[in-house]
Amino acid sequence: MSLLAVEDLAVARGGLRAVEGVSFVLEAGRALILRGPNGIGKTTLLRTVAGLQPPVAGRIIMDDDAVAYAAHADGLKHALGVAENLAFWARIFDGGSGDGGDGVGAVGRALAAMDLMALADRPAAALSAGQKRRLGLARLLVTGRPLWVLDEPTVSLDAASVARFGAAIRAHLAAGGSALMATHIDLGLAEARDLDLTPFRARPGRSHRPAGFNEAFA
Amino acid sequence: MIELGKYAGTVLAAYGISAVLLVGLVWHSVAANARARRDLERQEGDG
Amino acid sequence: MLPLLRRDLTLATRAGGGFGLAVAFFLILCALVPFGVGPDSAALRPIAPGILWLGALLACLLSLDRIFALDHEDGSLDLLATAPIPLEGVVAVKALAHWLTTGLPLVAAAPLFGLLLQLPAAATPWLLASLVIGTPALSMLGAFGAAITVGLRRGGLLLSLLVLPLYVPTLIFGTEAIRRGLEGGSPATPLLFLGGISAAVVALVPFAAAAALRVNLR
Amino acid sequence: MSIWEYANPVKFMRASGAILPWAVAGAVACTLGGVAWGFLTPDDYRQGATVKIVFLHVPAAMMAINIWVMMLAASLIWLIRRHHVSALAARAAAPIGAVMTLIALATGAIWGQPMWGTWWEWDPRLTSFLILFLFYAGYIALWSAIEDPDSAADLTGVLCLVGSVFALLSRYAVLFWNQGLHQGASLSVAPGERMSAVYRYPLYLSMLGFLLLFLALLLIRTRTEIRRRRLAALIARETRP
Repeated sequence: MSLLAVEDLAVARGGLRAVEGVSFVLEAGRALILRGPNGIGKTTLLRTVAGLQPPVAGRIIMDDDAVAYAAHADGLKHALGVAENLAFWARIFDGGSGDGGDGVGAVGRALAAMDLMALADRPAAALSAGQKRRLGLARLLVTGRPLWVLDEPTVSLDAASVARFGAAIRAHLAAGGSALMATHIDLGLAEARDLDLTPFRARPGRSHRPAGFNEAFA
Repeated sequence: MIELGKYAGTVLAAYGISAVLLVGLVWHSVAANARARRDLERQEGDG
Repeated sequence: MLPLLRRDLTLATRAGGGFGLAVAFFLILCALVPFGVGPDSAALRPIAPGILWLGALLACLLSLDRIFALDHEDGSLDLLATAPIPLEGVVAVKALAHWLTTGLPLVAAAPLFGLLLQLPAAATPWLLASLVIGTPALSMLGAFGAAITVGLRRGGLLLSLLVLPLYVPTLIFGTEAIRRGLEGGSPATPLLFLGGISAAVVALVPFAAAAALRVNLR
Repeated sequence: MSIWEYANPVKFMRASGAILPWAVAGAVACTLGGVAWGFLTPDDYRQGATVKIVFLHVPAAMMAINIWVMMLAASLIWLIRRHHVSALAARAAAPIGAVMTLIALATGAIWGQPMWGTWWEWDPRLTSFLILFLFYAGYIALWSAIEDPDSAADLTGVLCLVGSVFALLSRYAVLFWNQGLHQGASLSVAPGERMSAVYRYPLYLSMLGFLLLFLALLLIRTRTEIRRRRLAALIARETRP
């Protein structure tokens, strides 16, 4: 069963197509790691799959409400505590799986998985950068969404945390989820496949549907 | 010369202000257009 | 959507949330007016309804940019956009939270500050009625302005320039209701218009604001 | 020519280039002719020489409203059909509309000084034009505040839509608020007459002149916007990674 199928996708940044003609299928239990030089359009592609911006061309086939997105900003509120932050997202995403929708069980499991139990009552403002990152990634666990879309998830994590995050992804894949990510670090995932975006770099002036002003007028 | 009577100041002020505003608008439009054309030609000349 | 409302109310009332600033600003404004126009009761009385409405309107304006800017900065807005809540719902809830934390306290404070401005006692019910009916429109239109300017670095001043002209009908009908109530006329007509504007704004503006948010997210 | 492969801007540049001289000639002839003719009309029996202001005030006020309507139409075309030139035309029209509103406000205030005895009267029509000017100001400010042209076009389009509703709403609210003392369109040389032909024809010519003036300026300014966009697009392509 495929969780995500992308057909002939073109995405644009700043009114210019970044990559085009991208096609892939992501099966349940598999991960796909996007590779390519800076600025090729990995972030843009991930945001497009997450539904934050429309594709210029092509199709993205997946279920509604399948994506949990995590990027550079963790969406944390400094005035709230660690557990409070997580409980909020758990309630927004309707509590993960099988705990009556109040999200407490899922929050506890997510805190344990990212080794944040000892910090549960701290305000998020008191966390270090790496701890904030871990809290941001713990949010993925409480969404209950099968498809994780991750943009550089390991930024500011130390080696132990990277290993812990790798374990969390492996558990997610083993449970039938999948992950699409852009990362420079090797997470040691046997289930992962690489996709180099370099061959898909958009060539200027080939499309008949301009992606924006910068294409329509150049 | 046309006789404007006691309203001469009023009428001339209205015409004067309108003329200033319109001339300003036309001048701005034409100048901006000339500048845009020059910049574009320089860029296309380089490329 | 309830968790989002609860979180926004919590954030507004915790330290650094700025709760009460709007009322304090309202008080200062009402206290400054007599210094500007003189201490004469006969001069203050006729302008009191207008000053109170203007004060409430400006106090409301102060906190508008916080509606989306904070969530945009920390990435929450991206995550909310991928959550199972429609973006229109997010806009409506955030405008409601703004009204509960800013509009409602202003309404409650207005009769008290009316005493400072020699507002006749007979006008107080009309002041309360017009503010209660009118301020939801102020919050929702403010959310629209905030959605349009959310990505801009110096959006505050522009936000005022965009939103204040939209406030004209609300202000006119709001003060007109008090004026007619005082003069023994029928304040029902302006109050009906005010209610109509608020209802239409609350029903329709979330769509425009959500469209603006989607543009700013991509 | 290879770079101008998208038809719309190219076609627009070609067509507007052909129309522009005629529009400019017509605008100059009709505006100067209409306004000069209006200046030479006889005095109104009630308003005296101030009637001459009408030949500026009425066409400017008419254009102030019509230009906003044109911007609304252009914004809708952009939002629905994604026609890039349309968005740029809306942007190009806004400053013209703002200046027309200013002329209507200034001539209205100057005309009101001897009539009402004050420079500014919170008359519903003057007030409505002041509010319209604020909408123009907000629209122009929003265009220049957003760097990304695609976002700017979308956001100003949404603002134009919402602003149109509220401009109309404000018009009725202002009428409700103050019934006003604005001069109706009843100019005449002798009492009792409807607007006399002496005033009607120069007024028509002047209106036509303002319309053509708007058209000419709109073409020039839209061409400016297209050139700027094209320059930005060329630079964006050079600097792309």
